[in-house]
Amino acid sequence: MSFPLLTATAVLPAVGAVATAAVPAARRTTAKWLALLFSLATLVLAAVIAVRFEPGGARYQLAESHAWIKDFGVRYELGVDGIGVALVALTALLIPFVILAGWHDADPLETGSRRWRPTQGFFALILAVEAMVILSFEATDVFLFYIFFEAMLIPMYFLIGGFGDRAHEHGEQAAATQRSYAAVKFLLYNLAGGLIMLAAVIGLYTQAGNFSLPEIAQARANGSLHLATSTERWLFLGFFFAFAVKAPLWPLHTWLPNAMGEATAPVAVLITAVVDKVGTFAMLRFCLQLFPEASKWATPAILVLALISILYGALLAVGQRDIKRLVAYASISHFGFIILGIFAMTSQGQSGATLYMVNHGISTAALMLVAGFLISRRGSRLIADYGGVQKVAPVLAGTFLVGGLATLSLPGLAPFVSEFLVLVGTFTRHPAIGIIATFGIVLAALYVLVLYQRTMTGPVKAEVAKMPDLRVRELVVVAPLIALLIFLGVYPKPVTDIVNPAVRQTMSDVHQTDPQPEVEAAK
Amino acid sequence: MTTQLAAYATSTGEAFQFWVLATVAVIGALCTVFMKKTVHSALCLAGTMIVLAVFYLANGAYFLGIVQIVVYTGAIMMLFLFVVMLVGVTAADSLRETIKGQRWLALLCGVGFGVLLFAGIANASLKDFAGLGTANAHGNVQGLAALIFTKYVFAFELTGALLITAAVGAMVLTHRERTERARTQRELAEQRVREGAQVPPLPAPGVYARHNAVDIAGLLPDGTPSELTVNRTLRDRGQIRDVSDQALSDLKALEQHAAERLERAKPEPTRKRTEEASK
Amino acid sequence: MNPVNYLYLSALLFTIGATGVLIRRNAIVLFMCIELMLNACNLAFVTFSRMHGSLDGQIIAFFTMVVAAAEVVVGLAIIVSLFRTRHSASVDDASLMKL
Amino acid sequence: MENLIALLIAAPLLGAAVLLCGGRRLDAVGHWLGTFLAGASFVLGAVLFTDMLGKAADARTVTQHLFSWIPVAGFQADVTFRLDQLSMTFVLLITGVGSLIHLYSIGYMEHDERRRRFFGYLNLFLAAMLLLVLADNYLLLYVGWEGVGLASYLLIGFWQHKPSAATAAKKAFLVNRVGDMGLSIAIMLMFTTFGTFAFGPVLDSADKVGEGRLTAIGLMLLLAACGKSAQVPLQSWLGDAMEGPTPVSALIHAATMVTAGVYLIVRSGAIFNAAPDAQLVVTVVGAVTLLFGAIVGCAKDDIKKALAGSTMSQIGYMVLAAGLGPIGYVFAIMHLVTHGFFKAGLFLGAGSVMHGMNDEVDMRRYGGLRTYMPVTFVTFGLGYLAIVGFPGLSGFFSKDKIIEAAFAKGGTEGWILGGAALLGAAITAYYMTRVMIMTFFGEKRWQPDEQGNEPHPHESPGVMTIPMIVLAVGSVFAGGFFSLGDRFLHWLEPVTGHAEGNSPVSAMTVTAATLVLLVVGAGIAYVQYGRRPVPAVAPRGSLLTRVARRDLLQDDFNHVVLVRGGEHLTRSLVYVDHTLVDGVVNGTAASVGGLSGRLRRLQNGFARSYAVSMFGGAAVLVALTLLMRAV
Repeated sequence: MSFPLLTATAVLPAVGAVATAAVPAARRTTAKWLALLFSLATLVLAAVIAVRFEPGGARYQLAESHAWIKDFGVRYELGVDGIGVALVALTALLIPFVILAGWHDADPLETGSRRWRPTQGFFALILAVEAMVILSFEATDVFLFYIFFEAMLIPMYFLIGGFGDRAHEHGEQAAATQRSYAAVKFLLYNLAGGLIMLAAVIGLYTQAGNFSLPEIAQARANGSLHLATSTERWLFLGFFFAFAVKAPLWPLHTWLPNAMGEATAPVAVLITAVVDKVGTFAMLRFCLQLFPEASKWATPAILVLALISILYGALLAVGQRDIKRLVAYASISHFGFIILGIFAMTSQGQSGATLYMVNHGISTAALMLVAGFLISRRGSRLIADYGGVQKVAPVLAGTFLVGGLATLSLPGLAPFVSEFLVLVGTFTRHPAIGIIATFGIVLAALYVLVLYQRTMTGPVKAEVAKMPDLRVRELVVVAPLIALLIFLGVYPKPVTDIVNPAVRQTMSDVHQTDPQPEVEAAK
Repeated sequence: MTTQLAAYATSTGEAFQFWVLATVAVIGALCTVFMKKTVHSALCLAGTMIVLAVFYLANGAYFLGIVQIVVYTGAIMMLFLFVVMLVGVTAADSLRETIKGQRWLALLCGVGFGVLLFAGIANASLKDFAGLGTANAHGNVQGLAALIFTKYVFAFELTGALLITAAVGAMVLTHRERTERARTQRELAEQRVREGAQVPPLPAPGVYARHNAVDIAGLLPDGTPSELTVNRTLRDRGQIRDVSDQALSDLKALEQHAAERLERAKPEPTRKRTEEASK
Repeated sequence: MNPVNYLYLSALLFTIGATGVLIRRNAIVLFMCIELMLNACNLAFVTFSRMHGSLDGQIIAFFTMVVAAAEVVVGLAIIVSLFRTRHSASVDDASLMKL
Repeated sequence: MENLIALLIAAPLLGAAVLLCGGRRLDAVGHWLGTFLAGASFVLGAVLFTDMLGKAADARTVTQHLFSWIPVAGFQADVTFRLDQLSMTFVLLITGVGSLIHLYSIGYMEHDERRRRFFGYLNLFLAAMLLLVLADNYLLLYVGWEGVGLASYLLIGFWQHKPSAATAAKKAFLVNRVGDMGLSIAIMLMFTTFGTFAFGPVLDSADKVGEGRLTAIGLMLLLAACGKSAQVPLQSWLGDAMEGPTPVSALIHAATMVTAGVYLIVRSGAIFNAAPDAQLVVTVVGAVTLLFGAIVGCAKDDIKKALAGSTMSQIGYMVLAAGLGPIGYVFAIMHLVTHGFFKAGLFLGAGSVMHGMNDEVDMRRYGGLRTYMPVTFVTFGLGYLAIVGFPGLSGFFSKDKIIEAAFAKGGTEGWILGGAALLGAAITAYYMTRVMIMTFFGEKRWQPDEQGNEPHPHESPGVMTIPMIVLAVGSVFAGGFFSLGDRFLHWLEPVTGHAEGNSPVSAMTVTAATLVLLVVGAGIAYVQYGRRPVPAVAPRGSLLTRVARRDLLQDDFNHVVLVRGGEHLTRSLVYVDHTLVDGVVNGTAASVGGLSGRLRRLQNGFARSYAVSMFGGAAVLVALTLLMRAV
């Protein structure tokens, strides 16, 4: 038996979480370095996975399978396809940056307090989230997936509710109130989704007799497991609802602005760039594979909802007064694109959606983390409190602009590739929806540039006049992300090569082929 | 004879006994519930239990009948009485209901439940009566012992454990752990002086030897009672008997009596007036 | 006479006891009412024992007594300690267990 | 040789990367590095040009495949460059004018502490623009297309501390985005129609597709061109873009970037040729814009804005020509090149004037500058003569050809378009004469600036005048050089194709009419501004003047309809999100909370109360048991 690489990738951050939490209260810096070390080691393992993965090989590779709960046929089954590899890599990649960006976010306010250990807790929770997210990307057993899909809410809840921005326009008390509101809202929304999914998981079990995704999918494909039309639709809706809450899709989105607004910037990145990706990933992996017919049945409605998400999120982003909430609504818009790509049922759409997940993770991380650095300097999240930052902190402003340009999908940066693929993929099958979605790129330019103009340009406000530029630690966080954005924008082939075979198989699962061009162009 | 008593057909004697004693038992039960004073309730309950003991005997459960009297009525009810005494034997319970709608709901539930039980018993097919003739053939106690030590031995052991646990539990609940060093008499005295508490011994209670006089407050020179003279437990229970009025009126009557006898004073004007009115 | 009458008596006593539990506030009386209910049950068990001609019913009644004894011991201990702290034996005074 | 194409782009890209990431260490040498790399790119372009001249006319197209960019199933986008005569023309124009303006900027931006960054942006612009014209497929072109938009955004807003500059930059980017939307939809349409969006296959098989589809593609491409080239209805950003430093206005908003739309239309000629309806729309847009820009140019007192109106108008000529099909493509590009020379020269001249006048832009505060700035006066004057179409100079040749071609379109359309073009020529003469007189002639109307500094006009340093002289030479001779023996026609014909139209009026008539109108236009301007003193404060003017000063109310329309409407929309959506979408959720939570508040009263803490419910429950259970047995 070979080395259980997938398990190791998930166990390593989990061990790191325990180790970090166990560090004595006084040794805060040790805890930080320990967490960073473990996240980097996980990144190395993820890189090994990406290298050992053969794009042309079997569908699920590096598979592991052990009996777990024999009575219910629950197995500990892991395996990754191209989409999984991409997202595991994304997660492992982002966590070190999140840790580094949040280096001082959880330092206790009064120095010398020995009993409470917020720092250790903060980094341990981040690593715990990483472990669970990675496992849910790797699980091919529906029940196993469900467990981690739900379990990651717990550390997220504490991260949102326990650690917020130091400063708040209405004072510490109001901050605490809003934070706990956001955390509870996050938890309730996702628990509601998870509960419905649990019902669907059990329903699936009563029909299929086991939880193994490959087995069920194969049985569905060769006809040995036939679901009644209505059963399939209900089960699909049960799964989809949970993923749509997590993703989040309009109108289930309202928890995201609250959560991202109240959490610290690194945690906000964790929410939108890592945890939410599980939702869209699961749509692609579970909804489409397990319920191909129902997926096709629901496609028109989902496309319309995704379209609303795109435009609605973008319009609301324009109307925000709070930097972090603006990014949150922008993310809602982007998730609309991802879902649009998934349910466009074309190779371009689905490859684009997968690529979009990766790119959105990186670009939002870049924008949000720089925004976090900005907020930590001035102590306010309100756009109106800034102005002229470009003059005093040009590097900060420059990185912020690059992050913003990535968010508005400027060609040459990574998100453009994915966004265009999604649009093309949608357009080939649903031209009208594709055209309306294109309005999203204009609105994206609007909210990004308005944000940039109001915060970075214009006369220097008195409060920002002494603002220091990016420090070395912060530059170490941002520079690699920007380099990645440019690299993946110019040369996305390494990722598409890994993703394409998986998308091809998903397309054949739902019995779809790409529409053919009208004329065969002369070569 | 024993076998016959427990046989299927009940004798007329048993029927007579049943109707008389059942009446007593029901009255006892009702009194238990509705008596104001706890002691009365306890006594009524004891009566009901004795009646039940008789019924056990009548039903061929000789061992249980005896146990009912010895253990239940004898020991458990005594325990009740102890507690009643501890809490205050004379404290009367107000029967006024304080929770809104509680009484009506309780009665409704009670009556409904009773009706349902009766209906259930009436509907049950209880035609066949085996009687205890064969079961009690080798003696009731032997029969029970055979069952307890074979079939129910585990349950029996468990009840033993339960009893021990209960005994320990009762000790733990009522025991008050001393959490600090006991203070010496000197320290206590110093503390009293420092706190300005009553330094000399407390005054003695009243000395009217008509009751167990500890619950009668002693009178101050002006004739008002001093609560300090009564034990604090009695004070908390509100069981101080105030005899000051009586003492004062007694005194007044005595003085008047003496005055009349010595013809030093004029007769009371009020009394005279009433006499005139009656005329 | 039909021995079923014993059952009716048992039911009646049980109901009276239950009603007493609901109506009375004094913890001691309340306990007595519970004893009454237990005794009513015992009567039913003994009667059933006679009906079925087996001693199991009496065994159950016996166990009931033991359990009742244990319960009384603990219950009275609780009442005593309650009285110590609250200077009252009314169950309504111990009504802090609410939101 | 074709392997060098990528180097054309790589050189300025390298410059941009080094200058933008290099930090303050490069402040001292940054401008020279940027200029050197732009010049290197030009030299490389010249080398490639001579190489191309050595080949046969129909074998001059070379491509360089770098790598596969986005491969997903049928969607194959490659990074491939294509260098043909059309691209080569642009490469030389961009790198040539670009290098000159780099040189000029060394002087112009001398006192700006962020000069290094400026050169970084300029290099970035060159790279993006070269990518735009060298791309071999529409998607790669799109990258360059947005890249120049980004550079334009950065450069317009270069003086970010001025809110007006930041707003103008944002506006330019946004309006361009609307156009970009058209381009992306066009690419998507191409993909669904042809299964590819590489130039070769798409243009070769355009005739196999139905006209409706091609019209749709053409209109979307036109939308893109409108955005980038400031054509009606997306022209509003160009005037505001003058907030940027003047070299930027010269390079990006006069000579190169704004002509990208013309390039796009000419490049997609095969599509437009097969879609006459789209072509008609293109010509209408061109004609409307050329008049629109000219009228706006007449009313502006800001020298740069007047020139911006002129740019808009001249590009209108080019778009008009491009819309005419094969009879106009070559002339569109020819006018584009000559316009690149003289308009860049004019802008540099304007910059030189501002440089000497404490950055004053109001022409009413100039006057009589010809003696103080002789070189600027001469070069500006030559540019002026070129743009109004003085016989023998560049504009004369290129603009005349377009007017002729417009008449050659034939039918009523031909008359209308030709008439519009002629009218435009007259207005051009008017507003350019006005600029010339107000700036260089008449009495001095100088006024101190806000700090009270009296202007001391002086000639600019050599590093600024040399580019102006070079461009002036180009303005004078380029047209003649191109037209003699139809050199330019033969050069471009293999790529764009060419057809001679049959004009209802002879070439001589058109030329004569143009000259007459030129004299009339210039004469009116002379009467208005040369004979009478120019008031230092603009008079209220006629309704038309006032409307023209406000860009013919385009901005007001945008403001009322789009900005206000958008604000209301977003505000109401924020409200809806807060009260309705969130309200449903919070309402559910509140009602659950309320219900539990009611139920909580049952939890009154009285043990007896709980006992009642327990007892009642037991009763119900007994009842149920009995009922079940009864049933």
